Amino acid sequence: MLSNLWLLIAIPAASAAVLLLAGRKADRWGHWLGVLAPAASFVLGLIAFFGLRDLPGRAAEQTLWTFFKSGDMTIDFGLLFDPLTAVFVLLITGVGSLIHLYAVGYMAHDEGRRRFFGYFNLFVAAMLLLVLGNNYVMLYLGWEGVGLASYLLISFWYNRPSAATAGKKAFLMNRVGDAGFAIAIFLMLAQLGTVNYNQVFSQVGALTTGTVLVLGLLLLLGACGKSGQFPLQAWLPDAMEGPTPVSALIHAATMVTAGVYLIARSNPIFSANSTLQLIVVSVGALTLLMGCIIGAAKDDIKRVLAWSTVSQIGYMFLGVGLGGGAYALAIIHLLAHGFFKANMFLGAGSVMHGMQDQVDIRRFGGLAKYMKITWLTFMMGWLAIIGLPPLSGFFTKEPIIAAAFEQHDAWKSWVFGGAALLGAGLTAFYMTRLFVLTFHGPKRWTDGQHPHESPAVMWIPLVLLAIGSVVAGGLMASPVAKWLEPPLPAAPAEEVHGVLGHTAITVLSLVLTVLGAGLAWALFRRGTALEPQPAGPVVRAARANLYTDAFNEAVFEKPGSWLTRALVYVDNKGIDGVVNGLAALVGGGSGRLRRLQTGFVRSYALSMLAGGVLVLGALLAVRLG
Amino acid sequence: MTPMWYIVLAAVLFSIGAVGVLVRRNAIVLFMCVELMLNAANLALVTFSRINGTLDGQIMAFFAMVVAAAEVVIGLAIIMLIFRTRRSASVDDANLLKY
Amino acid sequence: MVKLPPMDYAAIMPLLILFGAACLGVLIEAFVPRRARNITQLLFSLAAVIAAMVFVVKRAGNVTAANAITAGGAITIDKAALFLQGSLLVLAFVSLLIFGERTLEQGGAFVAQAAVTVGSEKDKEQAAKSLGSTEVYPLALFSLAGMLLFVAANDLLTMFVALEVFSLPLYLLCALARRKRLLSQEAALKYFLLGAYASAFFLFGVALVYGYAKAVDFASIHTAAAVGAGNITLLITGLGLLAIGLLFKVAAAPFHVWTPDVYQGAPTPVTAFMAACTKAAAFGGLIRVLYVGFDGLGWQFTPVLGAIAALTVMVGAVLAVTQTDLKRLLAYSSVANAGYLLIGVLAGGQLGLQSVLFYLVAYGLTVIAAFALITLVRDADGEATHLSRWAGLGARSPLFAGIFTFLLLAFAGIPLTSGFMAKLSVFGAAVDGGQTWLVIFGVISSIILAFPYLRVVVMMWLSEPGESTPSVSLPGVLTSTALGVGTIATLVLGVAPGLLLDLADKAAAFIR
Amino acid sequence: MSLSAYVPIVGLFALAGAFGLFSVAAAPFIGPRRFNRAKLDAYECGIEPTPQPIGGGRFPVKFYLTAMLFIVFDIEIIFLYPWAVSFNMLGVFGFVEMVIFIITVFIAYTYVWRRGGLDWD
Repeated sequence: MLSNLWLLIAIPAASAAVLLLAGRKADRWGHWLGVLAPAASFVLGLIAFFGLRDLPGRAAEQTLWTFFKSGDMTIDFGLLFDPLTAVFVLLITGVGSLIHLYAVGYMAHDEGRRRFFGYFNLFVAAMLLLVLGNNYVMLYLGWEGVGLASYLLISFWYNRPSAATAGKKAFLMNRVGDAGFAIAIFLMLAQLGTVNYNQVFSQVGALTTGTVLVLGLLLLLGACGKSGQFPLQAWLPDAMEGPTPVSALIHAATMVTAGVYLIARSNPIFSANSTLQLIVVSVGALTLLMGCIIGAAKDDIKRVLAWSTVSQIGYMFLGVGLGGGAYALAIIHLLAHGFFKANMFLGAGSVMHGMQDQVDIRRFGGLAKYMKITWLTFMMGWLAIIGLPPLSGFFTKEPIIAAAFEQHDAWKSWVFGGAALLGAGLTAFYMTRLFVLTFHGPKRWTDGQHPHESPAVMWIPLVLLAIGSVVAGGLMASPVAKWLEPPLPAAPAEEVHGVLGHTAITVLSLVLTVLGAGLAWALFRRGTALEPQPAGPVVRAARANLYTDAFNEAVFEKPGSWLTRALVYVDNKGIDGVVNGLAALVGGGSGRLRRLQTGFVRSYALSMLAGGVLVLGALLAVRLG
Repeated sequence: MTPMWYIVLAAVLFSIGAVGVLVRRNAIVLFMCVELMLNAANLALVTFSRINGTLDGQIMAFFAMVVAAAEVVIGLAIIMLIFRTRRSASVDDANLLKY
Repeated sequence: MVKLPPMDYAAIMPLLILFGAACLGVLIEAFVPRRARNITQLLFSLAAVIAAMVFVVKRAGNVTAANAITAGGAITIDKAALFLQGSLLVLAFVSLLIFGERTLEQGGAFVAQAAVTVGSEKDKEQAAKSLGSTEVYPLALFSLAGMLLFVAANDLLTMFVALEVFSLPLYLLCALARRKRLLSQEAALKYFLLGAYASAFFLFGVALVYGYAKAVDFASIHTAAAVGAGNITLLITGLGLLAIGLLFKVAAAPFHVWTPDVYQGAPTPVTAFMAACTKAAAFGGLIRVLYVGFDGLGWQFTPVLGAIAALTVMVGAVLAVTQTDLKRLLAYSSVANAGYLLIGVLAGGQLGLQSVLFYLVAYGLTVIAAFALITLVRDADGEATHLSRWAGLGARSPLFAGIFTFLLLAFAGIPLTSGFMAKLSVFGAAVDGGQTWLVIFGVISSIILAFPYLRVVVMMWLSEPGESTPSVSLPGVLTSTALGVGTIATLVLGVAPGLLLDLADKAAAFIR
Repeated sequence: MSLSAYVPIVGLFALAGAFGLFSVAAAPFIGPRRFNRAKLDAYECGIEPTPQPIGGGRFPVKFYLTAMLFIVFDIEIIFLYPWAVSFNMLGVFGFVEMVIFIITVFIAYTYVWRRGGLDWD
């Protein structure tokens, strides 16, 4: 298998081609082909994975053909299968297959199901290309491919204007990041003459500090765009306009983690410059807090999950920014997150499926009784993300928090460790709020709702993912860390003693988690005040609710909502403002400039003559000067 | 009188033609200005031929004249086409394509 | 007694074939009965292009530094010239297919008698049922032959004559649209007046260079510039004037002003031909002048041309943003692409030349396919090119909307399309050649340019088709072939560009 | 004879020139300015560029056509004349080239003839 790596990509790509070109004839069986393709890739990926274990050097590299050759610069269409790639391939195809299976049920009533699976397989192929390439241009190919597929899938329901707008926003913000990445590639070509991973990494030492910094910042810009990190985070929550399986696969489990992959893959570049690492860590810490706080104030179930994704990826950025052994920690958290976040998104989809596409958590409540499987699986995801032992989040998030404390500078330990710790508490709060408002407390449904459990094709993937959410962290944490070095650097032998001991951190984070979860449980057990209650006969209950309300508002909601509002304001006005402002500038400039094209042939001649005089003048000036 | 003055004359004629294109409205006059520029170039070619002491420049002027004649024919055809449609030879009236 | 200068007939055979075929085409026009003319002319011109191609390929095998310059030193058939000639022939072949399309509209895209007054009774009759013009084939062949000569010219006089030979038929072709004749005539007038204006600058430049170098062949200019005797201002002014003429043809800002008007007004098949072939020919000539004749002045023209390239990419991209007509949008995109090509030209060296050669072919094929597709979207008044009319096309005709989306993605430089490889190679060469600042302009410009393309895509797929959404006509064999060739080439050159890049690499050498 | 006798004449010339310059230079400052469209236009002779009524007056294309044909066929002489002058030196190769040249001209001629370009009515 290791000599036929291209099959991994070719199978979903071929399936996508068939699905998109076959026409209506394929409507009847198309979705099953769509499920089979990633499953086949998963099996092949497993075979390759086991093959890799016994391979000396633990990396298989192959060149399919020379993509591009000019002068002494060669760019190959080459694939690389090493431990880092292997875990990504298994995550993409494994979780991907389950989500494909789920989508068979979720999209059953949609006319465009075949087209949907076509795009979905296209995404899997592009994502595999992204992680399998052996050089940055291949990575870029996959990078653009997943961007395209994600754009197509976000605006899949294109007759919703919000979906179309969200698709556009995602495309534009991603282009900003992509431009940074593209310039980084040109910089590599100019400075090193190669884009091959091994060759680039072996020559990093020869670059000046400034070059490494610029290169790293450009790569970071690309990573932030794709992974929804500050300051390019705004598109990700909007991207939830797409079908829920898309949110689960692309905007939770795989594509948005491509930024983490990029940084982890480029670890020799990032490790070479401490300023660069500090910037990555800052981005991660800032984003993770921002995600938590905004997530706490949202009422749309998918948006809460989206902000939580932003925040969790913030943890991963924190990890890759810390460097050393924390690279592996970030990847392990990424894997675990892939499981529990996909699980929760699919759970949210299942809830929406049963509640006639309602997404407002204020309109849920008490669903535990009606959707037992969804409730149980979602609970596993919830417990995993808040990091309750022995579920997987505990084993993967905890070490990152600990690593954030284990730094040489005390202030760094306090700032970044503190942010990570605070984030853990906030995560517990908003995730509990989401869980409680959805599944417990009084029913706050709109009229005519008859919640029901989803069909087996949907809950089977849920159950499998829930099992993953429970056990993945504990089982994977230490073997995967070993498995990943190299290519990722090993933890340094000498232990750095941070400002807090390891046990203290664990205890602190658990206490904060329980506090956050308990507070949320207490506040939202009886529903939420923002929703007018159905006029019930029990006045006492209503009163109690009012009491909760006042407490809620005075103690938490007011200050919280101010902060949130401020953040949302910065988010909308600041970042969007820059994007929109630039667009307006270009558009306005264009609108003015096009008036110069008057349609009069004589003014055209004037422009030519003026240009000619300038050219002559400049040529002579260069001559004389 | 050095031949260089002829070059100056050619440059002056060329500039008159180049500016003429900008200030005139009649398509045919515009076109005559372009022809003036071409002929200024011819004058320059012939003069340089004289200065350089080679005949190449004169031959080139021949070619330039033939090309100019071909251009005249094409140009007249197009201008007539427009004139018949619009009853106007003013280039400012042909102004549908813009922005 | 004057002897016949040595003539390498094998080398100039493609030129002879095309000029001969064009003359014969005129005779066909005179003697073959009207009904049979179109098919005769079409097959005859395609055959001529193929025959010329055969000789180009044959010649490519045994070209050396010794046998490149021929015809009394007027023509250089070196490898770069052969590559450009071959590319021009391929691009022209595909465009000629669109010229020949007759199923979309009876009598094709061209008017039979352009002289008939617009709006008269006779004109309406003609629009309804005439057989259309067949003079377009010999005109296109003359133009093509001129282009082949232009890229192989070894002196400035030959270049000037070739420039006119390929421009004059184009002026006429622009005026021949069957529909929207006022626009077409206006486009022809503007193109003609400005083109003649630009060529006058070129000729005066030739005169000044002749005055300095005492000859106009590139080798002598190179030597004279290297010696540096005499009044060098003459040489530099001459170069500047030559550059105006050439930059006009490549449509670089601020000499691009004609492009949007002419692209919009001209019959779409002609626009396709111009966008692909004129661009290739003009860049071929520009590179030859700069790097064969004036390479000694490189440090002087590089900053000036760099400024023009930066201006061009920005002007093209920014103005494309607010366009509402598809042909005009593609015209501005063509301006921006001229800028990217200029960046490649300035990169210089083997790499820069190779990247420009590759770019010309890749862009040409994509742009022909795009214009071929524009000919398909029609309503009662002919092509519906206003952007708003394309709203909801994805629902009407997913296949064609899909192809157009793909082509737009190629223009935007999305990976796995030829557009990406072309931009990558040009920008890579520029970085290698120390022109990083231009690459930054180029990347910014391509980001801006992605926006109007995206607008079209959004328009097609994400709006509901309205009452006024035109139908997409089913193309005949000819347009389908052109469209297919363009699209497949865009894909193939994006996935495996190696073949053509190797060829361009081998061809990237001029012989002085 | 002394040149000094001419000094007054030079002075007179200078005075005349100064007066002329002064008049021209002062006119824009002193004189009233009343512009109209015709005054602002560049002076042009030849065909009136402004639109004429459609169908107002006949427009004889035939003359233009004849003129164009004349230009095209007349310009050939530019190549024929030098060839004729140096016929002896150019020999057979010159002769063959001229024959080919004449043939191409005849192709154009045939086209014009067949398409009715030479018919007056």
